[in-house]
Amino acid sequence: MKLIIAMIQPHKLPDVKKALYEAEVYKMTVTNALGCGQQKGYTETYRGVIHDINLLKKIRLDIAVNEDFVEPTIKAIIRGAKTDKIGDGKIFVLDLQECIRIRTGERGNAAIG
Amino acid sequence: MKLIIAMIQPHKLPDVKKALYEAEVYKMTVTNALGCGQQKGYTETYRGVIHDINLLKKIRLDIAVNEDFVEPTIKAIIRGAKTDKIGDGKIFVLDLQECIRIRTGERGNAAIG
Amino acid sequence: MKLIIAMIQPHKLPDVKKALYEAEVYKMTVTNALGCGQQKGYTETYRGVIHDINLLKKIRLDIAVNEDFVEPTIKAIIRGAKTDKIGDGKIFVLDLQECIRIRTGERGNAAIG
Amino acid sequence: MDTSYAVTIGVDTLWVLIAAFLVFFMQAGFGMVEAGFIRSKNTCNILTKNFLDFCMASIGFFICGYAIMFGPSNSFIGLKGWFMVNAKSPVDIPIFAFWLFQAAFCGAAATIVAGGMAERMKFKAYLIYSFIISAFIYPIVGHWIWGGGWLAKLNFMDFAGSTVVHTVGGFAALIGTIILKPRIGKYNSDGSANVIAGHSIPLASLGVFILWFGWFGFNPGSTLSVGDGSLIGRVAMNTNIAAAMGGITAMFTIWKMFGKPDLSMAMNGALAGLVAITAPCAFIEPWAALLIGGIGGIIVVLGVALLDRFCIDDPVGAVSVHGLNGIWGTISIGIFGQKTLGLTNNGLIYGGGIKQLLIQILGVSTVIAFILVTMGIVFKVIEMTIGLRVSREEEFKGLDIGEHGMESYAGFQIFTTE
Amino acid sequence: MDTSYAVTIGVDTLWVLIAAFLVFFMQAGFGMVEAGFIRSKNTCNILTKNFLDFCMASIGFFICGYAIMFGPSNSFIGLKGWFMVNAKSPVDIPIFAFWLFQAAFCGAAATIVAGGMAERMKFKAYLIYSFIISAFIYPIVGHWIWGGGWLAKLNFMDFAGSTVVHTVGGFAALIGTIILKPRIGKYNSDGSANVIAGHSIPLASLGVFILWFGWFGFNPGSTLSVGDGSLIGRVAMNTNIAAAMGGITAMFTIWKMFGKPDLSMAMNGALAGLVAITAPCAFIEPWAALLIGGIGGIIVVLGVALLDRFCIDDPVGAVSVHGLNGIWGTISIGIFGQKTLGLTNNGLIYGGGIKQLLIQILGVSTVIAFILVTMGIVFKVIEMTIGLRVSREEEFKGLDIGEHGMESYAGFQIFTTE
Amino acid sequence: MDTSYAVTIGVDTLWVLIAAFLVFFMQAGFGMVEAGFIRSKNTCNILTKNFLDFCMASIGFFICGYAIMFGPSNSFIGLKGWFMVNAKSPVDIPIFAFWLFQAAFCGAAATIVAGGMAERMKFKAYLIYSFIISAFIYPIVGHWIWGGGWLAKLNFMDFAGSTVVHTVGGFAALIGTIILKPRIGKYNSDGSANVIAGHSIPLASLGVFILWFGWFGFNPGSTLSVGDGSLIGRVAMNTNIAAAMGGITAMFTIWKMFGKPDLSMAMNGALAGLVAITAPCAFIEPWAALLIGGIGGIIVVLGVALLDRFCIDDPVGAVSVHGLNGIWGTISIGIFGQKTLGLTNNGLIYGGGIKQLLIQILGVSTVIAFILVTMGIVFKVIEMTIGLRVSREEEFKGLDIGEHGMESYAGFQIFTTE
Ligand SMILES: Nc1ncnc2c1ncn2[C@@H]1O[C@H](COP(=O)(O)OP(=O)(O)O)[C@@H](O)[C@H]1O
Ligand SMILES: Nc1ncnc2c1ncn2[C@@H]1O[C@H](COP(=O)(O)OP(=O)(O)O)[C@@H](O)[C@H]1O
Ligand SMILES: Nc1ncnc2c1ncn2[C@@H]1O[C@H](COP(=O)(O)OP(=O)(O)O)[C@@H](O)[C@H]1O
Repeated sequence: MKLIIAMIQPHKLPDVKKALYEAEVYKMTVTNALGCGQQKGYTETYRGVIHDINLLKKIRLDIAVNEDFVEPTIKAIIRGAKTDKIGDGKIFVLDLQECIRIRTGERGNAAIG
Repeated sequence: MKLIIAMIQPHKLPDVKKALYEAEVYKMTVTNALGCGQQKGYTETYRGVIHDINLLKKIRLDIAVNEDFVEPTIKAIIRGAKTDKIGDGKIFVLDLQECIRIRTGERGNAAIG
Repeated sequence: MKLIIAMIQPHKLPDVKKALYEAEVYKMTVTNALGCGQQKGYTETYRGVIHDINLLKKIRLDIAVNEDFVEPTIKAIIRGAKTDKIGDGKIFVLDLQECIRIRTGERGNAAIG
Repeated sequence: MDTSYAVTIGVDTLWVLIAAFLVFFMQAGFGMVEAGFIRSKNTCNILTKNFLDFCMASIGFFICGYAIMFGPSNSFIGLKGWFMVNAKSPVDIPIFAFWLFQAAFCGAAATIVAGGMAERMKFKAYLIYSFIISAFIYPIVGHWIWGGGWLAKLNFMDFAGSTVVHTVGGFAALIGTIILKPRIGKYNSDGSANVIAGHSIPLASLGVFILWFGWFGFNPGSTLSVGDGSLIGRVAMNTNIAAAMGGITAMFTIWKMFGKPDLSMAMNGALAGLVAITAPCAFIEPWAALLIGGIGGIIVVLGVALLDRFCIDDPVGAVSVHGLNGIWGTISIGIFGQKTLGLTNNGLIYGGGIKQLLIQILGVSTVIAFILVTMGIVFKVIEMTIGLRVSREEEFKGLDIGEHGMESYAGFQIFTTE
Repeated sequence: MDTSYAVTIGVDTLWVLIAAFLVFFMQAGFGMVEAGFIRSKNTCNILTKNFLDFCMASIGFFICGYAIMFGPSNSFIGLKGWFMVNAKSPVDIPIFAFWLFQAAFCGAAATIVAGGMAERMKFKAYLIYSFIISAFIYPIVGHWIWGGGWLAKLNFMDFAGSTVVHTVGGFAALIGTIILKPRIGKYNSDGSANVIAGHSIPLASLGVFILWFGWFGFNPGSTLSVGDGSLIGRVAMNTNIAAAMGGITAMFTIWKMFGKPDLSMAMNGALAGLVAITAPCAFIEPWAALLIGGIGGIIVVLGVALLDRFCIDDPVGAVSVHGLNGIWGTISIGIFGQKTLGLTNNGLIYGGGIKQLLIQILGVSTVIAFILVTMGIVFKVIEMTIGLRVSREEEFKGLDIGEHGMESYAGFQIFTTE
Repeated sequence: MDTSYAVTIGVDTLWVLIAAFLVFFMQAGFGMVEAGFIRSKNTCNILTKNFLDFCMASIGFFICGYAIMFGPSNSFIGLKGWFMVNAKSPVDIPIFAFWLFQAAFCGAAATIVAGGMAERMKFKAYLIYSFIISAFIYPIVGHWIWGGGWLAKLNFMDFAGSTVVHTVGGFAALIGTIILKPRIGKYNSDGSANVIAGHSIPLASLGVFILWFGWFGFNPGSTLSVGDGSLIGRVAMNTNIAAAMGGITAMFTIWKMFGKPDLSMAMNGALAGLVAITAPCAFIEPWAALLIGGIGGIIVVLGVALLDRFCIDDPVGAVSVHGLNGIWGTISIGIFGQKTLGLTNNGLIYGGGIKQLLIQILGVSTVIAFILVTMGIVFKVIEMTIGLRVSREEEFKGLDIGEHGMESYAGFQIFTTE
């Protein structure tokens, strides 16, 4: 099992969700985050003081999947999130040792979906 | 060492914390998140437009523990979070390679607690 | 590749960012979180009821780096976040199996930076 | 052109209308205070209740409220002027202006209850309640005291409504919240209370200022005429002094008792002072206003603590602010009131003996009894029919989504872990 | 001293000024409603527009607006009193007081449009628009109806501005939002609408109360004199009844249609009732106000649904509230108006026939035509010159950062996934 | 009944009371502006200060403030009428009404300082300060100018308080913030400034509208009588024009200087225009109001930049808005004032020479000197005794939790990384 973490542009979330559904990935956890990367930020001015913002709004997705779903999930995320502009984000894949469904106590692959 | 990530129902957080304390797990990081899973959402209506909400409020717990604490921690989370209703959430266990306490620079098992 | 997760004191974020830049780590994702640990909280009183707060505001950093950047990154975080006071936080290191840049589809080390 | 002069009745109408506008605006104050003191997940719900109870009150008071309150006939209830058809104004100013002023008062009494029963009462149930209180219950009490009813005949005095408006609202809230039971998680099995913090102190603070502002219509406006300005001046000053002193004493009381100057309590204290001064404002000297308001500020703090002791859950302090201080204000007339300022007997400290005091106590107690019984029945009947309280799940999720299918702060990240 | 008496003109000025203050305060109400009903990322932008259009209106109405609206000369446009230099007041009260009252009205007409074109219109474009409408367009219509122009000569009646202010603002918003096109993501390819939820119900609710409060200056103040108080009393009561009834009918309509009592709609309903009662408030009985307001509340709900049907994106409902109900209110005079209350002919149901009704219809339709054409041209020209709409990127990021380089809620965690 | 006429004194009292209510309401405006312009973690603290300084001012002005300001005796200080016991009103209207109007002014002066010293001043220290300024410092200055003191005798003119209220508040804030030192993180070692963004633009915007609204009581109310309405009309119009123009010039100035139309500055500009017009509003023509307000808007922007240059940290711009524009407004009388409008000498441009101008400069400078010295001592003494500033840890955590043990926005996810 793997835990896939993706940082995407906030306004692409609906597209990514659609793409994931098409890939039959229905379960995920979404968090909002601030990202700092190649994408240059913007400047704010407040009461005559100028200020560089380099922490930009991002959405973080955490998706636990079984091995055979890893590639489809990655592809789906890319399909949904890609705009070819700097700032599109990243996908990280971690090894997931165990997964438990709290409601049933099921473990492993059975608990993922 | 392991990093235990749990997604739970927001209103179960106090119970989960209590259960963890009983299991002598005192340290954790809490984040609020939105979850999408089997649990069906609800519909909002705003100014005559109907709208399905399938991202539901969840609480995410990140808990780093030593090996011998893994099972007790999982059990405690289940004890606190279980309502037998869809949406109770999931627990994910990742392998934690290193843990450092910023204040002291301590590393490994010593730094976890 | 490794995924470095750090929980720090909110007001140290600027210092940590500075330290990371000096270590040539320019990319990260920031989330705000609540932490519970050795650091004792404070009490709130509201309309005659007293209330202990033990979930304290923390900032969570997620930084994906290549092997050779792991130690420099950890050192930089410590340099920026250390105040020698309880509550300074923790750094967790996880093994990162894959990293993909959404914009280009690049994978692995190339995609990290 | 050669100078023409303004007629008294025109100026008086002008004054009463402006006062009515200010009293209307208090509705916004109530809404903001109640919203600010509860959790964000129930904000839209309380605001809907607050908004609609004024609408309901306006219509209810138009259909039968006014007829019951000011219609002639027996000294228990008026029964003339339904739909305002040939309704009469008991004073000089035109009927329509007088109606608006009175309707705004009626709305205030109705909305006080929303706060006390907040975060768990069904919206439908609230709609029905709000129509009943403003169309029937409030007008009956009003008839007794301001409509020439039996209490008026006994020379019971309540200048601007400590009893008529605030005690009525406060005790309706009390019986309501008792029947409704506390919010989930408010009290522990051992009877100790938990904090359920209000979600927006700025909203609450704004609301209190709006209420204070509106009170300058509520009290001075109750003169119903301008005259040479000396009375409205006195009333306005007394109102302000009592509010200020109430805020100060409440803050120091809570500070002493719990170690921190709690703004929410200081603000409740100012409201307490305002409620307390409402009845006596015309009959007393400023120094007495200082005392009455100051004591009101202490009463509210102790009241809130007391209710928690009995596990009576009043999220915004409606009972202590309006109920308890309504009593205190009404009684204070019997202590500090002056014959020279329009009472039939001097108050206690002016050697008038306890006569007026007893009348005041009699009046306020009968009103309380009447409210507890009638509103108790109303709430019970609602409970047994359409139900009074939302489901446990809905209470967790919040009434905004459950009852209205919308959020109050779309997009904002909010922890709801209570 | 021996009593001296107050001169009528002084009291009337006092009244008109207080009314002007209340109408000014409506600007805050508009700002809060518009801000509350849109997304947080565009809040600072709408508030800046709302704030500056009043500034612009004040200056524009000072430079030429007043001269065009109330300056003597032909019945289409006034052309005397630029910069208020020897401008005359058409009524008894002093020119400066009269100006302030009228300027506040002008500001209201201007700001209505901000809501309809919210979340995507360039700030620069808005500044220019707001100066043009308040300095030229609005005053011309005002001249026709209140400045002794051709509609006034036809006995077209609009007591406080259902047509002059609200229809003008509402239809300017309509043509504006059509030219501007819907917000990204509001409508799907199949024409169905998506929810773009307002970010703060409390702000919106406060705003509606402020507007209602201000309307007590808007309508009763339009008497421009106090007299014996009977007229201002009637107007004030009618205003309140219509608002309350509008809120109730709108809530029940949306409840029936979509299963939930939507506060945002109930509030729109109250505003609808207020807009509708603005024209007839002085000429009708309270029961008629009940009907007019109630129907207004239904109109607004259907109007919002209708606009979505045609994919016309009006984020705050400006068109339905001000446009449609401006028409309804204007026409209602021809139905419920009474000769005895100051009309030249009785309304339909009083056997006055359809004469007045036709005049009203004629008047409001010409105004609508005039607005659609002139404002259509204005917006088109702006679009072709400096541009009307912000870039797609800026719309995603939000106009607060794009146009003003600042956030409305610094530090708050806000999801912006629309 | 046969018509009876309204007595002048009644109508004047009515007017002054309504004005007093509006001025009171400004307190809410100050609270919202100050809260909106600072960080959320200190919001409850500033609101508590704002709320309690009005309570303190009311009581302080009742105990000795009024006696010092309007009590007879020498031309430096009044010493009669403690606790208002046989205090006299210097004007026709009843003493209590006059007191309320003056007390509201006193509260305004006190609360201006809260903003300038926000986000780091101890609550206890603030309580003490607020009592001292409203009970002693402000009344002394008031006595000089409005209480028949030495400046009044010199024909120094300040119609509604540019000097008495705003310069006093603004310079008290200046000396206070200098002694208090900047907020942690506001200035870098190289003296450059960092942005510490306000947490709620909507709150601030609402606050500014409330202030503007209240100013219609502040300035026109200072006529203290209605008369034939011509004066109050002039004052009201001038007030509005200056505010509008101030908002516009401030916006364009900041736009030009920093590339973005900053709402917070535009709003400060309107307030600057209001402060500036406060002294001259009765003595000038509307076109002069346009100029005075417009210049005020520019002054405030430059003022804010200037203070940052000197690393003087004024979170809400209190010094520039109230201090600098208080000076400008006071002086402007000497330039644009007219004999025919009640001055003893014409202003500069009306050929009256520099006489009045010099008197104005003398007056405002002595007041500034007096404030800097007295308040400097007050703050220093507080600093050396109970302490003026909270601990570094508390400043990080926020004063809401540190001083009041509560959060302003319970449940909301807020980044506090400053
Ligand atoms: N090494 C990293 N560690 C953690 N988060 C990262 C990393 N690199 C990128 N991100 C996240 O992805 C977002 C987009 O990355 P960015 O470099 O701006 O664009 P791109 O990935 O197209 O080059 C960043 O804002 C950040 O949230
Ligand atoms: N595969 C997954 N990856 C990430 N988060 C998940 C996954 N499955 C469940 N979750 C989280 O757990 C929550 C509850 O899951 P859900 O399927 O609704 O109930 P249950 O786990 O009882 O079947 C979801 O809202 C989501 O936040
Ligand atoms: N075992 C853990 N798992 C998850 N988060 C932790 C753990 N230990 C510490 N943290 C995070 O680090 C923060 C600081 O830890 P704390 O024990 O208070 O101070 P210190 O690390 O200096 O002893 C906590 O608030 C929490 O957010």
